Amino acid sequence: MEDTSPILSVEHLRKSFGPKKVLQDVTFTAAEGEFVCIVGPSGAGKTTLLRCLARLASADDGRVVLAGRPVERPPAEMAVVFQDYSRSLMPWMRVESNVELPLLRSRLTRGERAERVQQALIDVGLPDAGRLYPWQMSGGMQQRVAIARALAYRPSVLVMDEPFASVDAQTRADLEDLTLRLRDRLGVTIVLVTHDIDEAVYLSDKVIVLSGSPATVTAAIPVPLGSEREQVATKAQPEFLRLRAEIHGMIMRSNTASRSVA
Amino acid sequence: MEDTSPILSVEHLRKSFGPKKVLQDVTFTAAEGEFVCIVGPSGAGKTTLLRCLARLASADDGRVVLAGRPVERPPAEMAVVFQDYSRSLMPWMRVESNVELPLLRSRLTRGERAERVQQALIDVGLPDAGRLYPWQMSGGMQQRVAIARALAYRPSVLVMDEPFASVDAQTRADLEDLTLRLRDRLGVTIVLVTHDIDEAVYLSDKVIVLSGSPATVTAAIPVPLGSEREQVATKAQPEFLRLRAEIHGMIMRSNTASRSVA
Amino acid sequence: VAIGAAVLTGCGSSADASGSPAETVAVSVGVTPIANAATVYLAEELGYFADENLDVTPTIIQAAAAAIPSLQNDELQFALVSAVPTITAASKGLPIRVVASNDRYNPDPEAVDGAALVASATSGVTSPSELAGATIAVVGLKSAPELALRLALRGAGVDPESVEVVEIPYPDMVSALTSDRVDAAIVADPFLSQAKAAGLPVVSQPFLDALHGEAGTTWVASERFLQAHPDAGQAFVRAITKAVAYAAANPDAVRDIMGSYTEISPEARAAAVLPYFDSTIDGEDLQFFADALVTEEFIDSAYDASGLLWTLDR
Amino acid sequence: MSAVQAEERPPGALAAGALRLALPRTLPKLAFVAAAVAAWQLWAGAGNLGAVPTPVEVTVALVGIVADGSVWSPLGVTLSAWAISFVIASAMGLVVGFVLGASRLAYRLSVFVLDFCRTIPALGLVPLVVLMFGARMQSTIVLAVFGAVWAVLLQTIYGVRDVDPVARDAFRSSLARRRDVVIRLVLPSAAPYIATGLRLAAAVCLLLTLSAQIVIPSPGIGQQIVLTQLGGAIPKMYAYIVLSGVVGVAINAAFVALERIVLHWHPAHRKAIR
Amino acid sequence: MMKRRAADFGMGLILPLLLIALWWVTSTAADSFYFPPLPHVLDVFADLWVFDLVPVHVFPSLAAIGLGLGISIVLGVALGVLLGLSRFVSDMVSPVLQFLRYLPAVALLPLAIQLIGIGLEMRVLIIVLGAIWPILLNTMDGVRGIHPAVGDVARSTRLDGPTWIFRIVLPAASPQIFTGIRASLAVAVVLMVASELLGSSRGMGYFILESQRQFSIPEMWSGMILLGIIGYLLNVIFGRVEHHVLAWHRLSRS
Ligand SMILES: Nc1ncnc2c1ncn2[C@@H]1O[C@H](COP(=O)(O)OP(=O)(O)OP(=O)(O)O)[C@@H](O)[C@H]1O
Ligand SMILES: Nc1ncnc2c1ncn2[C@@H]1O[C@H](COP(=O)(O)OP(=O)(O)OP(=O)(O)O)[C@@H](O)[C@H]1O
Ligand SMILES: [Mg+2]
Ligand SMILES: [Mg+2]
Repeated sequence: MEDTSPILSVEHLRKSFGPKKVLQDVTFTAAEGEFVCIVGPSGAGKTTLLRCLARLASADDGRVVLAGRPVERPPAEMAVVFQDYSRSLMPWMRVESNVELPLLRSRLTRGERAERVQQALIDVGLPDAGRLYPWQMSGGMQQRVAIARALAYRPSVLVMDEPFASVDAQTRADLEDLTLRLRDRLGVTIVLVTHDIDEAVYLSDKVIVLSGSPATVTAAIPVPLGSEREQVATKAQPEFLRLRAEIHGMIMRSNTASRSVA
Repeated sequence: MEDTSPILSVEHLRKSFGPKKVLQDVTFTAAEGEFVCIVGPSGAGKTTLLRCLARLASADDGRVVLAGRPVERPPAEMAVVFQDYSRSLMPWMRVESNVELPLLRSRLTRGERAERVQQALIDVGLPDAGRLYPWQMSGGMQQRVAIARALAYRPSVLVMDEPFASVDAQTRADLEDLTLRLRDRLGVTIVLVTHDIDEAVYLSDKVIVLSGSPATVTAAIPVPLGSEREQVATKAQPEFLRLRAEIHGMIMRSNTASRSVA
Repeated sequence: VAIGAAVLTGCGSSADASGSPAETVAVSVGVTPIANAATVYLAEELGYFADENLDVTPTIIQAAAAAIPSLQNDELQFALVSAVPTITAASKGLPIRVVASNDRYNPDPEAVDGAALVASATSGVTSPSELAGATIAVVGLKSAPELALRLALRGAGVDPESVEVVEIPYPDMVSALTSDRVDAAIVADPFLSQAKAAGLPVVSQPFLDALHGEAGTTWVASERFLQAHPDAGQAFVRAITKAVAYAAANPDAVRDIMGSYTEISPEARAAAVLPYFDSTIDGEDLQFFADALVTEEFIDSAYDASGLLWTLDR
Repeated sequence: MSAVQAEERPPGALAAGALRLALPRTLPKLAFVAAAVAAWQLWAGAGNLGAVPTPVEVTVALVGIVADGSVWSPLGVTLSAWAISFVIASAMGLVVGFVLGASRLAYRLSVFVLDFCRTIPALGLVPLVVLMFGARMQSTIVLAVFGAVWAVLLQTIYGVRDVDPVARDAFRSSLARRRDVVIRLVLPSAAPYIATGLRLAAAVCLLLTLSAQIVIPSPGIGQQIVLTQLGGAIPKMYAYIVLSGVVGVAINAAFVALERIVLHWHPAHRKAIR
Repeated sequence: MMKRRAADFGMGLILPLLLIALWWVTSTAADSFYFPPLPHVLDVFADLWVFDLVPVHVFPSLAAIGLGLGISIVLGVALGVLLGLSRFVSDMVSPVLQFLRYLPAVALLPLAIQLIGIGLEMRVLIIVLGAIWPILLNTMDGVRGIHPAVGDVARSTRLDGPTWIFRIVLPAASPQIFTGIRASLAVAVVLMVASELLGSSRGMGYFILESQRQFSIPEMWSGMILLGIIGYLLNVIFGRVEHHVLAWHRLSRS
């Protein structure tokens, strides 16, 4: 997949908050249907990078090119799952309305929308939650609703910020496989931030390792594990273990370089 | 440690939200200095359980006994780290004030408080973040501030709800070891909710497995890995691997029993 | 409510230093800043109050409704109020008394008045008899202008019930007339000259038509004050009587002194029609209004005004 | 900056940058004020506004009362009556609002009376107030307080109830003293509401101070409006009216500036938007 | 649920009953012209308001308040959203807006009389000119205070304008908007009274002020009591609406 021309390319992004440099010359690409995971220390600038990618913040310099056109506004073919899921759900809307939100702009009929919403809720394991309000749900359930919102939209680029951080191991594995199938079935390009290196290797075609303060791309590591992945078998492959150790080492080095934890 | 008399005992807790039963007869104990991890599917009722434990919510039935006395109000010797960390930090306070919050009631001088705050921030790897506001930080940094607040307080019981969900692998390992050292050094009793089974086994003296809807204790599994743990060596022990597989199996069974993920 | 009652029953007083004529008595006097109030300023300037050992402070009041409570709580000792609200208040049982008259409506119905009924340009009204069904603005409802209007309408053969009387402040009357929001209005100086300048037709002079020779503004005080300080009351009446006579005789002095307490320009003062100053008053003057108020349904039941006047010998 | 149009400003050059940033901020304001005044001049000049004089006439009158010094005493009285009533109304509203917002019992006990009293028009109380306090500053203050206290009270009640439950839990579990809960949790969470309440109360206080000074009348700008009105000095009357508007704008500007500082953490005022 | 409602209601009655008792006793004891005995006031109240004068004085006032408040809500919320969303516009118009806001109503009367006369329209205008501010300010502040995360969601889901306004901005600001409306309710009543001062011969405000000017003090008190009752009822109706609309807010914060 590495040789297809990139559908998404991030070029020399730079961004500061006041005097604090957060992104420094971040560059990477994603080919169509590619699964890219971004890993890096906490506070490195991953969320900031995603926000620039989705044009929710503007970079000080550099640009994002999507399907050949520079991104000037939040692009229609992109869906975003936010790290702060509890705040990304509207407390005055029931779960079904929250999930339906991005569909309102589409040409779907009411019935089609309801169907898509229900399907997305089934996909994330919440088939009966449609009539609840977000604040009636547990943290993990809220996070899954946020994922369902992105799934229901069926974007061509899916950007997710630590989407599985608060769900249990089993659900997490299910959601990982769901995401992989989604990519296979619909050819969605996925950019996902995670702190779980196993998850990053298991899911990706390419892992981008960010170093912190200010963030630069330390390495873009291709993951040649084939397109068929399976929770137990894949994670037992020697290649998987090698990659995992390699990335772990990288993060540890960039981590200790930039700060110290007692 | 199993034979010491329990400092904390949760007895027959029961709680519903309207018609929905969430906790059904939850019972477990923690001995002084014991590290108890709670695992269970998303939406099972772990957060609800912790809130009852800390008396932030009242159970419909049953009681919590701490050091021999039934808990009637949020107990002074307990500190809580919330799952929804971003909302548990006050946006109008700088990080240092947020961390200082529980110390205000203590008899410490201003200088001692500042020192404790700084030490806690160093412990969580944020030595320079004191003057920032929470909304100027990344998600993982906010989560660590929330942890720092609990650490600075030096409680005798520490209750944590998925405290390491949003931090990178390296920081997570560091924080895990920090928590273990804390327990060893100060004899703190720790109740921690996590979705990471490796983490649960690595940290605990006992793992409580909750089943969902409504939550009951499926099993309370002692973890006889000794009190010395080490990220690489401990996780390579056969006993570790066995426990991990056992718990995984349990959760998967209770999971698939209660709901289906596509 | 409880506080109010306490203040009422324990009313302190600021004015009564003593009743003895040898000592100076401080009194506050409520006046509206119009030409009629010139007497009190003249009395002050000419030393009539000082002669009577009175230390008088004029205080601006807006309307009788606000001044009369001030008499009750001793914040004011005297107020210059037109006969209509005075009798209305007295008829409701408020313990107030009229001590002296300040002026009358000009006894000559053909004289030029400082207030007139002015019609809007497009109404085509030229006489009061054409006003049936009209909307007419006055400066205050259930006050002297409305009474004069109703009496004048009756005199012209129009049923007052058929017109709608509305309240509009003087400065806004001209614009209400020119924009046809009302059909007519009772406008007073200095706005009357503005209305004339704007070409609005003067229909009649309702005060002189209906009330010529009747009592205009009167000096009132609270019964309690007069009982406690009869000497001060008499001293005030003597001083103000002299001032009224002086004002009647010296119109230029009146025009001059108006500059000290009003915002009226010198030109307007020079052109102003002055009140007909007259200090005489008797029970019949008051009874006239009492009866008129009943017939015009300003008050519900007949009122005997004979006891209202506080005379020197009582 | 609005949530939708959140756009971080580039760091920009320092001093020159600040000037360049300040100018575009004030320029539209000035332009809009100028346009409004021009519209007034054209309209009133053409005689379409009835008794309302043109801004030129009003300015001349305003300069007149400033030049002869007659403006200062009424202005001073009005401002002090405003300030006193505002302080009293805010203090009362805050304290009572806190109690009623925090205690369901207190709220239930008093809600009838509050809802009843709230709709009693302040101006209807004029005769009673005059009876009790006379035509003095006290009366205007009482009326202004009576009218303005509700804004602060209501906003405080709502604000106190709007504390984020997770934040409240965090406080409860850290066993904060009641004082700390009030000062560090409830007050800041309610602060955006209270700020709005205070701004409203400031306006209501000024309006009621002026209205009371007109209706009673008691000394101050309001009484000057009555005097000039009765004397037919209409441009002067409008000069005083414009003056009260200008005082209002100044008061409001002070509040906005203060709010920017006190509520800097609030999403509405954050410098760097996430 | 029902029981709790009844208990609330009962508790709410304690203080009013106490105050009424206090009023009864003190006013009967104190022989004051301005504070007539409560029994007398109540007699007058029964005479006047059950129900002779209701159509004459109550209906016109309610019409003015209803219209005035309705227009204030629509305009206040619309302008508040506009100003809340656009710093540029709100910065630009704020001096003029604040100036207008601080003008005493008397100053606007000539203009109002000139432009729309002295009828119901003028009263409605006066009410709107005063009652719009609490709503506008609260809406503006509510909109500005929307959490940035909500804005992020809206932009990334590319909501169209109406959806963004009606489904996100308004609900998010609704707690603030409702406090504003509640404050406006009181202002509207005050201004109803003030507006009936001029060019009117009907309405509650007219009745109270006229009674006062006519020194019909028991009548004035009876009018104030009626106004209080009407105000209370308006509040109750409004409270029901709010309870319903803001259910999510109340429950999510409990
Ligand atoms: N305020 C509420 N009203 C109604 N139901 C609620 C409320 N809060 C929680 N619940 C329900 O209680 C159940 C348990 O929630 P809880 O937050 O305790 O789960 P959890 O085990 O912490 O899950 P997670 O791992 O996802 O955080 C959920 O099914 C949730 O829907
Ligand atoms: N509004 C802001 N003002 C100032 N600094 C900010 C702001 N938002 C983020 N930062 C800083 O930018 C840096 C990057 O933040 P970001 O949220 O992108 O990190 P991240 O990689 O997503 O971390 P995490 O894994 O913990 O979520 C952090 O050091 C943070 O302090
Ligand atoms: Mg992040
Ligand atoms: Mg939870």
